[in-house]
Amino acid sequence: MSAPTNAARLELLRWMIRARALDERLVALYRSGGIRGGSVFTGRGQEAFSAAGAMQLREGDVFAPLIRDSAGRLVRGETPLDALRVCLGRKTGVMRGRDGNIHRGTLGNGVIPMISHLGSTIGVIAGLLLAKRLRGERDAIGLVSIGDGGMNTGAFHEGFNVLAVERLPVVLMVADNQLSYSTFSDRSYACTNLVERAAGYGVRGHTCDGTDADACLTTLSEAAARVRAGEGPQMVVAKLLRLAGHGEHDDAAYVTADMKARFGDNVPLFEQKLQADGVLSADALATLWSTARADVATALTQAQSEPEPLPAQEDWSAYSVRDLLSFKAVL
Amino acid sequence: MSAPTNAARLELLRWMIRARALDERLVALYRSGGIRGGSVFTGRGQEAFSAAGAMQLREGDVFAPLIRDSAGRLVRGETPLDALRVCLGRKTGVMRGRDGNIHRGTLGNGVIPMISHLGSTIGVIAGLLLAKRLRGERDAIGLVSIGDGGMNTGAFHEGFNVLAVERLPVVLMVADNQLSYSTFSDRSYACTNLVERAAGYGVRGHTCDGTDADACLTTLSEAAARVRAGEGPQMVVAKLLRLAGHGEHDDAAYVTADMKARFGDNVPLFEQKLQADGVLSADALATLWSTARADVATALTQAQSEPEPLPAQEDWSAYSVRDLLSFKAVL
Amino acid sequence: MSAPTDQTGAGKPAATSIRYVDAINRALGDALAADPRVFCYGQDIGGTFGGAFKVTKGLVERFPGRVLNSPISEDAQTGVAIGAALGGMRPVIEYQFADFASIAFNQLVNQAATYFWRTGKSIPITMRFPAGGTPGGGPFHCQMPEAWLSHHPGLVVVAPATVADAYDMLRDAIACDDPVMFIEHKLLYSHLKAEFDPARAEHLPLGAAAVRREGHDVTLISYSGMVHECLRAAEQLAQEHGIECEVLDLRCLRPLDTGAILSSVAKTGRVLVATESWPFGGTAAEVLAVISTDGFRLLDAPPRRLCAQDTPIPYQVDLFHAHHPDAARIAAAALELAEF
Amino acid sequence: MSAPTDQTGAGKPAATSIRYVDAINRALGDALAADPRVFCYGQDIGGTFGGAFKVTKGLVERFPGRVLNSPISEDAQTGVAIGAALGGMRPVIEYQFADFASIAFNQLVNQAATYFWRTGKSIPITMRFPAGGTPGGGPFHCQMPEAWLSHHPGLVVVAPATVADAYDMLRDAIACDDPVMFIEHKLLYSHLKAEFDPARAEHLPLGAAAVRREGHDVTLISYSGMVHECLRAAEQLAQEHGIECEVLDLRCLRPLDTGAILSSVAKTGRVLVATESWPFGGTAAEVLAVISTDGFRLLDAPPRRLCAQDTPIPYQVDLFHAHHPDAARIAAAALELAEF
Ligand SMILES: Cc1ncc(C[n+]2csc(CCOP(=O)(O)OP(=O)(O)O)c2C)c(N)n1
Ligand SMILES: Cc1ncc(C[n+]2csc(CCOP(=O)(O)OP(=O)(O)O)c2C)c(N)n1
Ligand SMILES: [Mg+2]
Ligand SMILES: [Mg+2]
Repeated sequence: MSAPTNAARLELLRWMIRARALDERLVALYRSGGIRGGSVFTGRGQEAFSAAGAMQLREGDVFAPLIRDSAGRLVRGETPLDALRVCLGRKTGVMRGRDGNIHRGTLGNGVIPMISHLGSTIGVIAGLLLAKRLRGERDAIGLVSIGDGGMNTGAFHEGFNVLAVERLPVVLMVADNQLSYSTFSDRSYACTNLVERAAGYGVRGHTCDGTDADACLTTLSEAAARVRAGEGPQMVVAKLLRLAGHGEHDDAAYVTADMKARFGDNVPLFEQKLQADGVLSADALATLWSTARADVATALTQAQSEPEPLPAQEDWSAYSVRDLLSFKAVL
Repeated sequence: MSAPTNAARLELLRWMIRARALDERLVALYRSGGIRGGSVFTGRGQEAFSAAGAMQLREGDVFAPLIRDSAGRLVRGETPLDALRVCLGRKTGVMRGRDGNIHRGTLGNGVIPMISHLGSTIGVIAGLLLAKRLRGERDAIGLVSIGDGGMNTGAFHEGFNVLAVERLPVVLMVADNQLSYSTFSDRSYACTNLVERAAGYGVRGHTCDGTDADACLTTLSEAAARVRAGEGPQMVVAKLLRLAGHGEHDDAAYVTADMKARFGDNVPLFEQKLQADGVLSADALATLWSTARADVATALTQAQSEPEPLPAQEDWSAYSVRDLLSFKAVL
Repeated sequence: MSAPTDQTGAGKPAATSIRYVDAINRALGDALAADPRVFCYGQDIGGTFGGAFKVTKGLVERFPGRVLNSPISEDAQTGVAIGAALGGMRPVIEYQFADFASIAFNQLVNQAATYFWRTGKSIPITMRFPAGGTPGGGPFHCQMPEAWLSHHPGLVVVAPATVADAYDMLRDAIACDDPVMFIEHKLLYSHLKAEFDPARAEHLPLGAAAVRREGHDVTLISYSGMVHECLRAAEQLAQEHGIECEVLDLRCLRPLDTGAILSSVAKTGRVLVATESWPFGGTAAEVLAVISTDGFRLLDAPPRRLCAQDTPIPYQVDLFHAHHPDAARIAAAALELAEF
Repeated sequence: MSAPTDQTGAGKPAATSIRYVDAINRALGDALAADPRVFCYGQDIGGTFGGAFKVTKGLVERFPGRVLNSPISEDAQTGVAIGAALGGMRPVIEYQFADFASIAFNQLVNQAATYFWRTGKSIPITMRFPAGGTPGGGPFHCQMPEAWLSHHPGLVVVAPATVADAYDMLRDAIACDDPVMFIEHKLLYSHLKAEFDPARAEHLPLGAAAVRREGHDVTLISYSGMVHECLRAAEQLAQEHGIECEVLDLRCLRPLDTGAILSSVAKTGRVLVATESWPFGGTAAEVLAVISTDGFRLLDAPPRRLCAQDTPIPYQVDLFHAHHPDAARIAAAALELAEF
């Protein structure tokens, strides 16, 4: 495991700040009534792990993010405008108002848009990577997220086992943020660390401190390198804390003082570390923040100026083939 | 781990022989057209492991058997007559002709009748054991079977995780018989031995040679003792071979010569060992077989003389409360 | 649907006004207090949090050890319920959203539903489904599950539309020896309020439909949240057109109270079934099948159904509202029927 | 149901006689040969064994690496299909029995079915369901899955009843850009034989129903195995009572060919829907809902349905046969209708 370059560290911080700026704007929007219906879900506290994972990907790779991956999504090429359009239900958004918030994503960015049912994207990324293998696209790898709660779904188990049996090139990122909504880990699993599940699938496990951005970068780059070297699926478990409610409707009063004391906020921690290392000046840091916030502000103005879908113009059909009465295979 | 007593060994052999005799009669019946519709499923090759597991149970304990547990079912108190009535679809059988073959069972014997969907009994035994805990019945333990194939179902994962999280008193018996129907293990899982899955659930794992009856007895009695001592769920993985088709409709042509060479038949192996140890005479062995076969023959004659259900007399209702139009809680 | 007010007249002035969610909470508390066999198991219900919709708020404090958190494992939650019932308990399971109970489909329709018929042992479990659309919920937090719970034989499916029913039917469900699927409408949780007198007179049996408004021109059949839209539509038609609709709240969806359905159709000869669920093979289709086979000669006009658009449920709020029937659309369809 | 013989007249003398299972096997082989995007994934299909019903026999030898064994993981099998479709492939998945596809319910109705509407990307997957009752199969090896596959919008559901349809509709399904649920009747696999001419003339489009026998007295509507019972019943009624039934094979269950249904009802005015599935909210209920809402004035008698008993499917053979309609019961019901 080689230490990350300062360039990579600065890039990571930039993504973390951009994600935090976007999330904070979404929260403010929600609180001021700027989101019609629904809630807002953010990745605060998990930026380093999410972004460091996505930074391992190249063009042609695929990412199956979950709720807390606002940072990883940005790394993959989603812009704040893309995100805001979806959260605001804009017709111009990639989901056209049909789906919202964290369900956003497009294969154009190499992102598989999630459905809500946790665990069910794991089998999907297995199929996508299998397709690439069958088509002879040997270079692509996959990255897929799961939480400490989602690890206990049947869908996760079936899907991850298929990834392992097929030895597909994938990094599984397990963000163990101590909480499954309000449920503490001891009601979700009985092992000491979820990485103990790796061996049972026949895959290699890695752990890192999810509040330490350097550790995330180092561990995830090793895992991705092993995948690219043909070693098959790798599981990386990070311990960290969700620094927010499950969604903004949730005040997270159940989070104990002890939990909060045990986990720092990855963003200021990394800022301080980079400054202490002399890699980042106070000015440069301020610019990172102001640029990120300005970009989000511009994107928000733009998104808000764009139209919402009109029910009367909506195409109410769930099928792409409209007329099966005239459909036949061309043989 | 203390060596099993000769009394226990002889008892185990007796159950193994009784199970084999029953299964062989069922096969003969199937081949001669004596089973109307459907197939016949046996536990040949797996008698030692199944019976040794069930021998650990006491009155009040519960067993959730699967396809290959003909031996364990007998140990729990099912008679050959009980089994034959169900396989022959008799009205007198515990399933009254409504369900058949391996789906048989009654809580009266402390047996949970399985549905076909593999893995789905694991959650059920968790609930049953939780009920006993909530009711203050602290002594009862559970025993539950799964195969190398069924281990990869989502239902297994969710159910076993609940057993582990609740630290319920249960022994999981994993019969890794190299085959999931026709599918070899390398297409079912990618770890070396399924026992590697134990740690991920936070439970203790044990392994044994499933063709060695003594090893089965020793290992399962240790596992059960640990459960009774309050150590929570134990996982016991046995390696063995299904010595039959999946069901009798299956000629199992896919089983390789190499696989057959690697695994002996637990019944003659144990017979020889007990004879070599001077615990069992040739006469006593012959009597075990003749008694077992005679019991099965008597049971078969009895079952065949009994009526099948009559459609016109069938009670075609899936509900126990017949009239919801007059149903109210008595508060 | 917009926020409903209770027009069902179930409340009495003397009683205190409580919300639909409070009625469920109270029914759970009373059942836990009355019967040691009752316990609750579900995601996020076992801590101070009280569940995603706070339905179980305060119960863990009153009944420690009997309100338990489960992992995100809907299949196992259901297996646990079945096993606990076999062990003599009366479990009440909360799925966090009805949409996620899709994971439990197999355990529900193949294990819970078949158990009694196969073995003669009944399975007294109550499964709670927070269901139905709320603005911004999107495709996976707004669904109604009754169609896929009702096809396989063996499950009782109920869907209370009023505060009193939320209480009474949950107590009935827990007392029932068969598996009861209890569908709670999320929009009603805090928006529906009514006076509730715990010492009130007799309530309807679990399987009975209720006439919420009498009328002789058109029968409007619905359940759950949509009952309130039908009541609004009926009021509007009475005011504006002098058309008197009979509003039938099915309450119990499996089995259906076919007697009540056919009686009302006999009276009006015209029927519209309104649901917020998808049309294909939904409860509305089953009701129409019953009416057309058993009530054909009672009909003066073709029966109709008004269901959701045949797509997933949209996130964006205007699309969401356009996705399912509302009072205005129900009134328009009923007017056509009345004038047929 | 007893073993059917093909009375649909789909075969021509010059062609060779093959079984329903052979037609499916041939369609798979031809699709694999024609399109490199096609591959098969399912339990026990990737070895010499050829699958529980030998439907894929010989394919792995001809197409190594493109016919793959999966673990016992119906949820993941379905996820794999969806992902592979996103990756540009046209996967064909075998569930070992339709009954076990209950495990895949969520992936099917919430992931596969919603994908196109949510994202604009269509999901060309073909899911094969060996379905329907065979004597001794019992509660978990005999089910028909069409009801719970059809309610949520987004899945195409088809159920071929003839040898030619088994071939043609599978080729169509694989070519279709939407997820197609392909229901194969296990009793037809080896019992149904017909002459099959690969170079025969045009076949019906995927979504069209087929009139299998013309008649003007009563319309018998069915699909899959039950079509053959209807044909027998029609023959019997013609011979014994001079009553001419029109037998309509729906072929495609979602969407329904409502035009064909209503045309036939317009001709006869009397209709019986026969299925081996449960009644509640089943395809028969939907067909009756369509007829009663859109074809009310075409009817001369109340429409009827004849479905399975409302219990799990029994193991014992006599109970099994009594559980679902057969030609005799269909004929009796049709006779009542004709004499109404
Ligand atoms: C199958 C399923 N059941 C329930 C839910 C509701 N739900 C949404 S997020 C969540 C908690 C998730 O916890 P975890 O997987 O640890 O992810 P985190 O939110 O902590 O990032 C739950 C229960 C769901 N999305 N899917
Ligand atoms: C969920 C589910 N899918 C498919 C099947 C069909 N099936 C019955 S037995 C079997 C193989 C089981 O293998 P394993 O679990 O190893 O048990 P064994 O038969 O070897 O004892 C399969 C695939 C099933 N019963 N349940
Ligand atoms: Mg978490
Ligand atoms: Mg096996």
